[in-house]
Amino acid sequence: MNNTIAMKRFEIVVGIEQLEKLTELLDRCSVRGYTVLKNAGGLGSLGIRDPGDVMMELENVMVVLACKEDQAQRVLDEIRPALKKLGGMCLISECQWVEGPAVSY
Amino acid sequence: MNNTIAMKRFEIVVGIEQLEKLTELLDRCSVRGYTVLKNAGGLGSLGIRDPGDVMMELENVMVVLACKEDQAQRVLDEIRPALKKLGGMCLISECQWVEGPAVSY
Amino acid sequence: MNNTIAMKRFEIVVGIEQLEKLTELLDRCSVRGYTVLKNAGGLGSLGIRDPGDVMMELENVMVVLACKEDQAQRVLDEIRPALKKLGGMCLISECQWVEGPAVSY
Amino acid sequence: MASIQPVVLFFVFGVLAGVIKSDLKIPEALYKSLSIFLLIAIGFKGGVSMAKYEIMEVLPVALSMVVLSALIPLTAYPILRYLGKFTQADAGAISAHYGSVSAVTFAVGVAFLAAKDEPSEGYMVLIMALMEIPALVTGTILARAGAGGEKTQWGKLMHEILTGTSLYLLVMGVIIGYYAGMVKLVSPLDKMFMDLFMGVLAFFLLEMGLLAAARLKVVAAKGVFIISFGVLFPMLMGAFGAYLGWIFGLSEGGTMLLAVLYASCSYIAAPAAMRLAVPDADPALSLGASLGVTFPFNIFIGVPIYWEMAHWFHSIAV
Amino acid sequence: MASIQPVVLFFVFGVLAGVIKSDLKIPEALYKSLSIFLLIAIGFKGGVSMAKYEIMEVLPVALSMVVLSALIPLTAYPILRYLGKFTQADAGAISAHYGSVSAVTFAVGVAFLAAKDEPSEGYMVLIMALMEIPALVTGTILARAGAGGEKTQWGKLMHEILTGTSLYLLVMGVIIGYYAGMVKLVSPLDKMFMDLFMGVLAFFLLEMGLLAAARLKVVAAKGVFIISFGVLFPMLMGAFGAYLGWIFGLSEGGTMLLAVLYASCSYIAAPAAMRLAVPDADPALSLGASLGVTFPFNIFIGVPIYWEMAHWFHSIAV
Amino acid sequence: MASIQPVVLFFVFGVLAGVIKSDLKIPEALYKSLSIFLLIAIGFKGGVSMAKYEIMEVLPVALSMVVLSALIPLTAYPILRYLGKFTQADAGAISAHYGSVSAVTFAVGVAFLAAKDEPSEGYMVLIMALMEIPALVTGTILARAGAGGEKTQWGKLMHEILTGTSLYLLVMGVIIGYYAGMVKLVSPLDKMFMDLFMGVLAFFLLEMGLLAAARLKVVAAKGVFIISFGVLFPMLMGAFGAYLGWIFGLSEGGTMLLAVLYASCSYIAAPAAMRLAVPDADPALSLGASLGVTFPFNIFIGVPIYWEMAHWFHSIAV
Ligand SMILES: Nc1ncnc2c1ncn2[C@@H]1O[C@H](COP(=O)(O)O)[C@@H](O)[C@H]1O
Ligand SMILES: Nc1ncnc2c1ncn2[C@@H]1O[C@H](COP(=O)(O)O)[C@@H](O)[C@H]1O
Ligand SMILES: Nc1ncnc2c1ncn2[C@@H]1O[C@H](COP(=O)(O)O)[C@@H](O)[C@H]1O
Ligand code: NA
Ligand code: NA
Ligand code: NA
Repeated sequence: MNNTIAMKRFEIVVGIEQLEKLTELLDRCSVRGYTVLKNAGGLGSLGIRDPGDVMMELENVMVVLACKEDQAQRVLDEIRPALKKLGGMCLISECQWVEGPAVSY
Repeated sequence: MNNTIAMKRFEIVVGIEQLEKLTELLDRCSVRGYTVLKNAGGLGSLGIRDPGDVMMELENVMVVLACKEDQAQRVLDEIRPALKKLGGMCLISECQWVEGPAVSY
Repeated sequence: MNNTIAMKRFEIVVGIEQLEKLTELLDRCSVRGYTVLKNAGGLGSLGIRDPGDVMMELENVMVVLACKEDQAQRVLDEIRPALKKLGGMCLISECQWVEGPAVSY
Repeated sequence: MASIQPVVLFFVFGVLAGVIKSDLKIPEALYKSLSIFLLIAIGFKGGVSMAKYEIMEVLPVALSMVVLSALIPLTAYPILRYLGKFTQADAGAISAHYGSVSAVTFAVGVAFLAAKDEPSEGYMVLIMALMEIPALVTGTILARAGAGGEKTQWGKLMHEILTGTSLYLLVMGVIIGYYAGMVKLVSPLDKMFMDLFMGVLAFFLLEMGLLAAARLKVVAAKGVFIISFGVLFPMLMGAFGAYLGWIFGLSEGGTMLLAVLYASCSYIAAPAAMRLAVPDADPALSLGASLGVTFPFNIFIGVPIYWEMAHWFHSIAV
Repeated sequence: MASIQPVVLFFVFGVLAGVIKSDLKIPEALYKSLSIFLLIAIGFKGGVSMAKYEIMEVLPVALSMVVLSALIPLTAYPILRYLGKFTQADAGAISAHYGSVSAVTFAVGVAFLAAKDEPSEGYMVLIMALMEIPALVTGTILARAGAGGEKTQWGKLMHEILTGTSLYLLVMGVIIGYYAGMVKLVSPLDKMFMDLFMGVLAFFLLEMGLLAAARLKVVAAKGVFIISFGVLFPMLMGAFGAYLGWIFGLSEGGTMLLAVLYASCSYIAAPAAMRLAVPDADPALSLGASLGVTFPFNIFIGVPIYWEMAHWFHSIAV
Repeated sequence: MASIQPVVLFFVFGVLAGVIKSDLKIPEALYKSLSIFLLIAIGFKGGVSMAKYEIMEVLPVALSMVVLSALIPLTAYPILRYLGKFTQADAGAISAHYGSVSAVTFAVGVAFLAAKDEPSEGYMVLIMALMEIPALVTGTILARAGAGGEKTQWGKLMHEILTGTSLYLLVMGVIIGYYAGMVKLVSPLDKMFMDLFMGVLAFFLLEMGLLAAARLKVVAAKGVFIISFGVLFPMLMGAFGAYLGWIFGLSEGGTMLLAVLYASCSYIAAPAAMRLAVPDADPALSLGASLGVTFPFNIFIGVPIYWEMAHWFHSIAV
């Protein structure tokens, strides 16, 4: 595809109580763009989390993040040890960034 | 990327009324982790679905799921025939799982 | 994987005030299916957007879209120039569409 | 001698906000909360005043009016199918909507009577709650009879109808109101369910206006027949309801409310049931007609007309 | 002489809706809004009536009853650990729930007294607000003492307990109510926080019914011991509370409310605190028992029994 | 002789909850619902009392005060631009905020007068609704005049201003209230829009406290000038408003309310409009000043001072 840049795409899911720590971590890696989807639920090693259950109040967030290869390595190096405390999941895949007016990666 | 495991990523979108059936199906495949995003809308063969339309009450969910190759084949075998009843969409792509403390795949 | 079709997956994030323009653009490309996730937040070139901040009222949407290669090129050709006005981000990646009963791509 | 009540102005401003594209938005959770409130409150009010009757005395009359309401979809169907040339599915689904009722239209009728200090029978609410059943069942049969495709899942459909939110909340309100009336403990609950009724209705009508504005646009594109139907059919059914009410010896207020029930059509319970029972019907059509055309017609023009009808019947004989 | 109040019927219909799988749903935002309202209103009411006392006179009595409430988890723990064979974490967490209180059960008790026109001490609300502290602290100690694993983050836990929503809103309500009572400006606020109290409670109980129905299913799978515990332990603690209330010279109404506080258990503040302090405890167990068993038991059977207990104690001596 | 009303204590507890990091959260849908309620209720109340005037008699006076309010941003701008050294965009945007009004501050002023049993002119509400127009237009001109970049889309901006939620709901409330007053059908609606006003305001102020606590932190980082501006400028404009009110022959209560309108600044309508019209202005600055500094200042210290100002002017001559 023309006019696109090869990039890495991170897809991170953590409990919402960890979101602040996660964004601080991304800030430290000088990440310049990410997207946050709150109100996520799911199943994981800690069991079911359902944000609709008013009694349990367990909510996940999904953070999607595209960045260049070198940046990606830095994020990976930071996030891998942190996952121990954060819990949750982190996937990495290949993607193409469509060049727009702004550079937020 | 180091310390990552090659995996398959499923991205399934169905009407929320089908979510229970879908998670039961995933349970049957012994899937140990997935993430659920409710309140999704979209366009498909059945027309527009918009969870914000209080009169129509049509809502989609997106389920994201990472698992190993062999597991993936099992999920695919189960989900393909079920899609006929569930409606909706299922995408599969490649991804790398960043190793963390817990194994929820 | 059997019974799957190779496709392109678009993942577009724009401010919610641009959603109508975006879906019109997709309609123009004769796209027959997409999924919309509202209530997204994030960081980008225009700073932080948090739909939970009742005072600022800034909300993103994520639109996920799977289509065949030729369709994808058309979408890309339309969306690249439009991004200038829409702002936001567009990623493209490879995926496999699991064949179901309906053809909404 | 004001014929327009302040509360319906909220509807006007809702429509206007839609028309001028104001960014006014009612949070979804508020809309749902208000509709839960209204259903309970309507039921509760009715239940409290039912506590004044011998229940066994009124039940036969009430049930007769419910059963007779099955005639509404049976009348609507041939008109829609043969005059309107709609598909069997659409004609059946629209019939189900018009056979069913709109609790908010009923509430506007009650408010109209209250402003006139006219009494009415409390058990009209029970009729309203139960009228959904024959309407939705008949409508489904009409939509599916002889048609191919998947078989109707009657078990699932009856469950949906009988446990659906609006029927459930109305009946619950009636029972609790009836009980509270019997044991004379209406008092602290009435501060909520009676005193605030009109204020909540105001908010709800504002949102209904926003929704109707959006619907009207869609239904206008469906042609002039459905719009005419949405105005004329309720008038016909209103007259029929008023006639029945008079025959059954209801008060003038009750007669008018029965006319309102027969004339009004559903936009909450019926869409949900039809989505399940007649998935091949176009919801934009039935919703557009009921919410975009008939609902505004009824609350502005219909309600005073049904009152005149009730008045007229009651003036012909004693 | 009705012993069942209309308001608790809302709970019954909530449970029923869950059982028959009605699609009735209370929006999350409404549930949260109602619970904020109830906590403020309960506090406010209590604060207003506290304004009639010399605060320094009642404080020692109130604080004694708070401190003594630490005996509740200390009694519950050995029963659960050695009779019920629960893990240390679970036994501690459940103890914390039962040592803590349920503001809604308290509200039903207040409504019961109101229907009987029985007075009670306003500062019972303050006791309720403060009882959370000894219960959650004691429960956590029981759950963690001697256990390995991560160390308890006491700082974080105390912050959670002391700034948790329910304690905060109750205390805030008490203070504002007390102030409003002192400066004689209760008037425009009472239209909201007093007049609407019962109506809001009705809505809330409807949702509680839905939630309890879901919980009961889960807890039933956990065996008969926890269900028996959920019924018998509150009775024991209710008797203890009634005894204490009588000893301390409370009015009959106040004695009954103290019994209710001792007997009731938490399903909002305690789960949040235990999630933090005892993450290895199973929340389905403690929530199931408190919300699925004890809460319904208390509002239907417990409250009248605690009233009889209070009555009985007050009848033995003057 | 209490000078602090109970209702503003809710604001204090909201701020406190933010400061001590309580997990108290007001659901977004509740916040939006309450603000819709308040705007309608404020309008409705004003409309009802406007029904007592000959509308044509008061219109010239009301419009004059609206037009004169354009002087507020014109005064603010040079101070911010040349003394405060803000960019043109920021200075213009902040001017727009301060020229506009805060409906909640107005409501606190009304409550203050109610507690003193002081009458005021009902059409002050209309002035409030309309004051947004000159403020936002003037502010935008100041922010954009001569500046390069994209051209201001005046059509879009005027649409946003004229159909914006707050202006729309206020005007709607005024019209419906006026109509209800004329046809003497205020009665069932007042149970909602008047009786509950103070209670709703209490909830709203609690949330405002939470929001202000978050904003104050941000604005504190922007330096001492903006904080001083947020305190001193409202005092200046309050004095100007009181002077005008006195000149135009308003009652003491009305004079004070005009002072409140001139002194208060917007945090709902203005941010939305400025986002559209002056996207290069920093919203953290204008929102921080108006919500974090001026709003709390006004409701605690400003309102009593504006009352004294009104009193002082009215005491100099008859
Ligand atoms: N590198 C990125 N990765 C993921 N999301 C991004 C990225 N850059 C921008 N976004 C999203 O796109 C939105 C708009 O970006 P912008 O127009 O650059 O402010 C942001 O609020 C993010 O949600
Ligand atoms: N294999 C997986 N695929 C998708 N999402 C997962 C997977 N494993 C865990 N998650 C998500 O990560 C959250 C936290 O996981 P855990 O900390 O293992 O409980 C879960 O609630 C899921 O939303
Ligand atoms: N090509 C597509 N790309 C992304 N999402 C799709 C696509 N096709 C269908 N969907 C999603 O799947 C839902 C159900 O599709 P359908 O059953 O075909 O109406 C739609 O509402 C969309 O949210
Ligand atoms: Na009807
Ligand atoms: Na207890
Ligand atoms: Na001002």
